Amino acid sequence: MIELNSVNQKYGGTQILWDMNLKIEAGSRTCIMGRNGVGKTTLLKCIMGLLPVSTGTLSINGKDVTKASVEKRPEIGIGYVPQGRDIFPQLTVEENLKLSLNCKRQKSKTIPEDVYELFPVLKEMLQRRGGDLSGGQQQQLAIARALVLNPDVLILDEPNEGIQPNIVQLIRDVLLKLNREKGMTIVLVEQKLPFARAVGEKFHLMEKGQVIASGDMVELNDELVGKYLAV
Amino acid sequence: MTSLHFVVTTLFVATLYVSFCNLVFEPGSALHVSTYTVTLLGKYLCYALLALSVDLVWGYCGILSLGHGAFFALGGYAMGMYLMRQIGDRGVYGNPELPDFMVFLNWDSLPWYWAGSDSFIWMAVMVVLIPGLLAYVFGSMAFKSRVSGVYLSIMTQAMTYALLLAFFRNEMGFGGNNGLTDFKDILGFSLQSDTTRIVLFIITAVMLAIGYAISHYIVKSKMGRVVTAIRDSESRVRFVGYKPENYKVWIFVVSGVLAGIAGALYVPQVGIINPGEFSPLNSIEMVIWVAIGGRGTLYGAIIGALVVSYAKTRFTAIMPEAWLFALGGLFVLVTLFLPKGLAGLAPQLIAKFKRSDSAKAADTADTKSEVKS
Amino acid sequence: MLRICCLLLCMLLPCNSFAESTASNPELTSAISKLPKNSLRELPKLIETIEATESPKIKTILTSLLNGDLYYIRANKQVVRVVKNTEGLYDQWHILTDEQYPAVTKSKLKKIRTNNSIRGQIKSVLALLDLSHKDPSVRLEAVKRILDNPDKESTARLKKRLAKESDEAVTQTIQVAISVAALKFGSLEEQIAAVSVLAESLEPAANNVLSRTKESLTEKTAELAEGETLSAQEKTLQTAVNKALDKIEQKRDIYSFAENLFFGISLGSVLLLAAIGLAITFGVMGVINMAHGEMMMLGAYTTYVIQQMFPELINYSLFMAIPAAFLVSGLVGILIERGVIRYLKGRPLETLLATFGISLILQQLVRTIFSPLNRQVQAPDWMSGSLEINPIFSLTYNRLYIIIFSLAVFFALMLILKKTPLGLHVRAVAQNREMARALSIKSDWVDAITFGLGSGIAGIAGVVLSQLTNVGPNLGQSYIIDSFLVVVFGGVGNLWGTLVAAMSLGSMNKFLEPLTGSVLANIIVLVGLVLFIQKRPKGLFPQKGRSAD
Amino acid sequence: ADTIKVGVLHSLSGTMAISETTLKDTVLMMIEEQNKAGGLLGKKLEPVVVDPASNWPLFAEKTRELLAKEKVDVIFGCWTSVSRKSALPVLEELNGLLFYPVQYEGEESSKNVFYTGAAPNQQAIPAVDYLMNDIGAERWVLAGTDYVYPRTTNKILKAYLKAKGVKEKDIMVNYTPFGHSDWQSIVADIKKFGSKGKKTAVVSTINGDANVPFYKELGNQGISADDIPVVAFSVGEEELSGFDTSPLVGHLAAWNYFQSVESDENTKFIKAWKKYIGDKKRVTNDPMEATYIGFKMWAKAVEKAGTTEVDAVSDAIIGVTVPNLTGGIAVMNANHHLSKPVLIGEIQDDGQFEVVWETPDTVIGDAWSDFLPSSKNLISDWTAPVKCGNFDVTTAKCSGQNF
Amino acid sequence: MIATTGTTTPPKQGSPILAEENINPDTRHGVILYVEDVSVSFDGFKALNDLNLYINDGELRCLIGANGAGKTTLMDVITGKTRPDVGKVSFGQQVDLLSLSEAEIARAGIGRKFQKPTVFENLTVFENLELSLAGDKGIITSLFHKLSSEQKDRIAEILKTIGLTPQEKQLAGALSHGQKQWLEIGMLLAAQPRLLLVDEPVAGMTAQETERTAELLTSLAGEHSVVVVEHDMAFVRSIARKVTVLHQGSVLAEGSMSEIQSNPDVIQVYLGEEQG
Ligand SMILES: Nc1ncnc2c1ncn2[C@@H]1O[C@H](COP(=O)(O)OP(=O)(O)OP(=O)(O)O)[C@@H](O)[C@H]1O
Ligand SMILES: Nc1ncnc2c1ncn2[C@@H]1O[C@H](COP(=O)(O)OP(=O)(O)OP(=O)(O)O)[C@@H](O)[C@H]1O
Ligand SMILES: CC(C)C[C@H](N)C(=O)O
Ligand SMILES: [Mg+2]
Ligand SMILES: [Mg+2]
Repeated sequence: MIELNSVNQKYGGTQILWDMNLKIEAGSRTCIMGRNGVGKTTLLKCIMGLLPVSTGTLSINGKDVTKASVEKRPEIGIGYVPQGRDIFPQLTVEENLKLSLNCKRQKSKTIPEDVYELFPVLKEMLQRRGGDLSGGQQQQLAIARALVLNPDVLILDEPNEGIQPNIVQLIRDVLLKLNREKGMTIVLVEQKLPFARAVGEKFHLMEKGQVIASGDMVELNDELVGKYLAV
Repeated sequence: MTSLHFVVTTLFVATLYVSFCNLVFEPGSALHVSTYTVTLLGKYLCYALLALSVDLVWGYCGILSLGHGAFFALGGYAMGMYLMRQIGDRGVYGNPELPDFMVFLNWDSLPWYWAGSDSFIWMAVMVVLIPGLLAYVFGSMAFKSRVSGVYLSIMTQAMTYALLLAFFRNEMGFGGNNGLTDFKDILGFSLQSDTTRIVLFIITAVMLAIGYAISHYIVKSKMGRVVTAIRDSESRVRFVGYKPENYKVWIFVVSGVLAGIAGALYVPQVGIINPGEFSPLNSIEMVIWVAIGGRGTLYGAIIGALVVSYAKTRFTAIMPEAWLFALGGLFVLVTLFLPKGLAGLAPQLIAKFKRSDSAKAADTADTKSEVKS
Repeated sequence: MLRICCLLLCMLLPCNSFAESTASNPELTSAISKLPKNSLRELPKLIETIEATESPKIKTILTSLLNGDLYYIRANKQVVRVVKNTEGLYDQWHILTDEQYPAVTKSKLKKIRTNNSIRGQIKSVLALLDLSHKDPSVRLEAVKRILDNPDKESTARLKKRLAKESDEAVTQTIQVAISVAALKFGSLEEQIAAVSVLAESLEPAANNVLSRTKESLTEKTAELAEGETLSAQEKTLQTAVNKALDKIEQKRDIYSFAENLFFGISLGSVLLLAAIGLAITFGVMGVINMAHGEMMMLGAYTTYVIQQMFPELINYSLFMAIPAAFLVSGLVGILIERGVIRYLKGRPLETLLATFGISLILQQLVRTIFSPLNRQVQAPDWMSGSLEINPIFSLTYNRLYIIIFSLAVFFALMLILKKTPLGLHVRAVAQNREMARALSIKSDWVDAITFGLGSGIAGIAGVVLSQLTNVGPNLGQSYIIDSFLVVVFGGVGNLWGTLVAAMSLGSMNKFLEPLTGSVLANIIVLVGLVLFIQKRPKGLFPQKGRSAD
Repeated sequence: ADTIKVGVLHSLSGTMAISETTLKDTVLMMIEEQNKAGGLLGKKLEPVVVDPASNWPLFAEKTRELLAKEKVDVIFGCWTSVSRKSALPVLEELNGLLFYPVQYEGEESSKNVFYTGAAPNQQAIPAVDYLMNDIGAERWVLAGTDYVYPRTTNKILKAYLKAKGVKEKDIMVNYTPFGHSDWQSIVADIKKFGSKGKKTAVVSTINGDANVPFYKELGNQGISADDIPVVAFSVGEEELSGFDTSPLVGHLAAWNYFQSVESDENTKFIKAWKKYIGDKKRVTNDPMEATYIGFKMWAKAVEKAGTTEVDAVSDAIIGVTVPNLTGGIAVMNANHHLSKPVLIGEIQDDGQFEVVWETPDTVIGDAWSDFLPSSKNLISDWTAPVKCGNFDVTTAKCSGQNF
Repeated sequence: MIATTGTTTPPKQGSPILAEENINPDTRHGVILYVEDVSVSFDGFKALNDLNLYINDGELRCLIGANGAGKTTLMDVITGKTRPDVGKVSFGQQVDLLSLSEAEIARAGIGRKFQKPTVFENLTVFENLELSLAGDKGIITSLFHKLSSEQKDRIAEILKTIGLTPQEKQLAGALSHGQKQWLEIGMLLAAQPRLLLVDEPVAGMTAQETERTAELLTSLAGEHSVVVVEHDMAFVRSIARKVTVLHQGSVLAEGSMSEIQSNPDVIQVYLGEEQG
């Protein structure tokens, strides 16, 4: 589904991703983990095209999209939930959702009802400004917004940051449900082990801009955790 | 060598050179620097000081003032009033008290705000006080009520525009559209003599150096860092315990005073001050000097003012009908290709060698960090 | 009556045989022959002579003279009536015989000169003739002409006319005119009766004659010797006059308020038009577009070019100019966006610099192409003149249309931004470009279109400005400051705010102006604005919500 | 030098470019003609054009550049008074020579400047006379832009009107800012002021950009010239070419020259101008005539003096005569002002003026107005023995001279 | 110059460019923060509804509650960012916080870490800390300020604590999300406030980092009073002594962690299946 081949990325002078190789299979639930600042967000942004890849290739569904523009990616089926949510603060909740209808994948011209079924709060809040919502509500909105695109892959960057426990559970259930019922590929960046274990079936551990360990989630043992996730 | 040393030394050497060449070599000698050039340079240096004051508030504190011309003009008017009074009974109507324009508009006595205008000391105080006071009043009103961003910019513009209209009026007692002109001498020295010009030029250079040193000190001090922090996130600064409004007001006042001094030095050298100086377009031009030179570097502001003024002088003479194309083009090109202005040219060239393929990444990163400013 | 019929006939069918018979009026012929030699000082007498002949030709002669169509042939001093034909030559007719001569160039002819006072005289003469014109509006004009200064003779004619008059407005005005005359020359009873008629009239003439009566009565009182008083009748007259004046004064106050309001709103709509384009490029996109004024200038020049291209279609040219200006300015806007502004994403302040440069270039470009002189843009007929509500309150058509037009543009734009996806996308891109792109919104395209839209609307504003002010290279600069003020005063990013701001700035200005003069009014408004922003640091309609600060 | 350098100091950009560009072209045309005719003193003339960009201090700088750097022998230039005032100290310091071709408020006479435009007594006063005597105006609106020229002119006019017995309440004075564009209220006020049953006239010293919207508003509110005539001092053929004049027919302007005046010189001049500028529709105007006269006079004076040296030329030029374009003779008087005829013209629908009145003889420009208390005792006379621009006849003293 | 509308604030003299005295809370009753009957509404929406809360001197208090319950709003009220519609907030017994500006509140000794990390992006990490150091924040002092060697040591120490020593000279804008979190905690440490308000400190941190933060915060308690808002229950459990649960703008429950965890209301609106 998503494949990175020796991808390098730099911010001005400092290189963040080093010869990054990564393969994510269709229909899988993958969790990317690593300490602060190892480049997880950078990696996701490269996949989304929000940051240019310096060298190396990135292909999605077998197609090389290294040079494709950001706008193309939702159309080939990527939904993105960024770290910090990036809700449009001055738009209403409804307008935030409607924006996704612009994507050609989404045939329907109204917001699909099942989004509201997954996140009932949003229905009550349709007319409020996105920026006024509390953190958890914004997170739900961000996921819902990505779902309106009708994506094949859902990329989430630390979706639980600042979310109340029962919503975390809700998000977990939603992700599992989407994966189960729609076969949606889930790519998740997550720091919290319990959640990562509950959602991910595969894991990739990052360190200094490289994947240094991967495998099935069950293989993620204390030793690895101690080595790569501890401070 | 710090930029401070560099700027002060350059100024020192250049001033010395120019004065020496003007006074020592005969006109006609290849080394002679004409009085025309000296006056021109003097004017440029005034602009440079003005640009410096704009950079101080804009480059470091994020206050985009589109009304700095007001401070400049007020300083200029204060000096103009003094010079006007120096004319004494040598005016066309021979009135020892009243400036000519008052005589022929039938004023019978000086308005109260002209009181003391024949004293150099008093007017020198005014040069500092009036722009400073305006900056203080305007600044404390605006910053205390947290007017910021474009709202502030447009209000500064409204301020200078209102002053423009007011000074146009003959009733204001500042000579209306014709302004103050026909000056004869300053502190008893004829404004037309070369020596006076040289001295004025040197004083301007010295003031610029002092202005630079002050600004440099401010921005390098902790205050400078607070001010930069205010530019980044004013509200966050509050929660750290600083009062951004006070910092803003005072840096605005310092800047206003510097601009006023620039105006005061400008008037005797160009020989006229009139309401045109309040024109909003002038103030925009000042901002442009800073942007061209590179904002937030101080010396960039100086470079910008000098380059743009020189370009204007040259262009208007060599291509009087097309110079606006050249100037406009210059503005566009500098913005597009030198995001950090002329001052950023050297670092940019160096950086160019360092990065080859990841050029684009840097751009996006640059853009990101600049969104805030 | 017969004469009137003749006159009408003469006007309708200037047939030769008929004309010839009148040509043999010797007094007229000699008077006409004196025309080429006259000096302006003698002309009034000559006109009186012509009038006195009572010939049916008078009207044609005087109308031609009034309109400046009366010439004489240099060679033989023959007086002719001329019309410029399509080839630029002058068709000419003998003024008395109506015999047509071959068309000639202007240099062969010389105009018979008049001046303002002579034209005034002619108009008065014609007015009397027009009293029985078949068009009531012409009659009304004629009466009004007399109204200002009715003398015995004209009053007599008016009275005659009154008996036959069927049109209500004309009747009323005639009555007022007769009353004016009555108050001036009549007996005390007549005067008292006249006052009651005049009290109802808003004609300035009524007011004037009443005030003058009041003055003369006061003077009279003052002249009276100790112990003497005005006669009872005079006193009645005095109170009646005072009452009438009060009444008129009251009405005048109301109308002058209405007038100020109209002026305010119409100034407001000009400001609105100038500002809404900016409300988009600056308010929504955040580009400090210093070239906004030049976009208006381009619109105005487009109007000029259109009028040059279709000189015979002046009345329709505005309808062509509006879309054309929208396209021209819009395209230039897109060009600017694609060429410059898009490289300045996220550096809003730098856009100030670049667009300032662009504005200099555009100005100079126009100066080079069209010369630095102002260009002449004509007003179509339907935009000139005014809608007269009453003698002291009328609405000029051009302002009226402009108000309607600017509101129409405003609501159309509102609709686009609120009801089409474009509007949503524009706001999304402005708030978070990266995220918008991640939702497949083509931000580049949105930017270009939005900037084009804003610029296009500025172009439309330019079309309107071409009807009001100079079409020259500096057109834009005179509006740019106001435009920014309006947008900021209303609250950046809020279109309603722009509307309210424009209208209130306009009205404020116009209500202050009579009190302080326009210079001070301007200053006060600016200072008021600066103070207002202290109270509401984000304008009239600030953006709300957590994210706003 | 092997050429004679002629400086041209007119704004080619900024707000005044509208008016001044034409004068730059006029000077260039005159130079070209002179060169065709063999130049001066056997040398060719060489124009040096600079752009002071409607920026007043820049006028001073450019004057210095012309005099000190380019070493020009004479400068033709300036439009607004403030630009002249800005250049003046430099001219006096470096002893330059300026020909100033525009009507102005008077109250100035510099050794180094020759004023070839009208002083107030060559424009405003005759215009008022005309309105009063020929049109019978009794009520007066003095409308102007709020700055020195209109204020001074109106002051002079007010004093003059009062001297003629006009009452205070019959005079309305109104000032507007530069570039004023919304004239609705003011025109409505004028209309009201004029509906009081007495003949009313407007004397307009409105300047520059504000004129077009003013006249448009007059037209729209239906103020016709025979109701309330407007006489303007800064609206000429060129300004009229910028808008549709049909609603304005009959309004007036007072100048010393109109394109429509028929004379051989004028026909020749118009033809030459149209040819030079390559546009059949271009018009001529009063400041152009003033430039023309100034140039011719300077050329004559140079020939007479046999040098371009400033003092010699200044001495030689006094008394020089040049046929003006309206069939009369222009004389340079000892006060550095010209003798000029005053013409009142009515606007025609083709954008031209038709002369309806003219002074029987030329009028000598008066540097110091007789109607201002401050200057009624002053005279200017640059010939011996007075040799001074501001000579007080009561004290026999001369003030304000730098030399 | 300073808003001294409140009668409780001690009189101050001098202009703002001169040194200003710090305001000292009076904590004789053992309570450092009083929040009484506070209500805040936005466009009719009640974010805080008649809220009462008392924090003891030296206490470490956890504040939990659903997203949107009003926790951040409460901090906004305490730090002067938002003015309540009604209610009373005082620091110690006498300092009426509602009459002070944000800066004065900060100087009085209330420090805050924001939910969304906010640091000064165009200053280096070091400078961010320098600005946050406790001390006079007047203009003249800033103008002539020189870092003393103790202060330098202190900054170095903080840098070590927050693990950003290598990034000392880097612009704060270039830090990753988690690094900004740390930096903000560091800024809080540098300010040495009496009362720390910490909004979601461990969001985006790994489990081990979370642990370290927990240690850090517990070590601060005692000398400082700390109010922590967090959704990470593991973290809350590890530090909590007393927990307050907010719901729809008012206090739903208050007590020890175990009491809270077994409170059915809390489970329903907040904890969900997460227990024990
Ligand atoms: N705009 C930028 N310019 C320069 N460097 C940056 C920029 N943004 C991030 N970095 C650096 O890139 C590195 C990786 O950042 P990234 O945001 O990808 O980390 P992360 O793994 O997502 O961390 P976290 O868990 O804290 O979100 C960090 O060291 C950071 O300092
Ligand atoms: N400026 C504002 N305008 C409108 N509504 C607001 C504003 N600030 C907060 N709110 C509303 O107040 C409520 C409380 O918000 P608050 O941020 O305090 O919640 P919280 O408890 O901190 O939530 P979280 O745990 O998600 O951070 C939310 O519903 C929010 O929408
Ligand atoms: C009336 C204007 C055209 C010129 C005048 N000399 C001025 O002061 O500006
Ligand atoms: Mg991250
Ligand atoms: Mg919160």
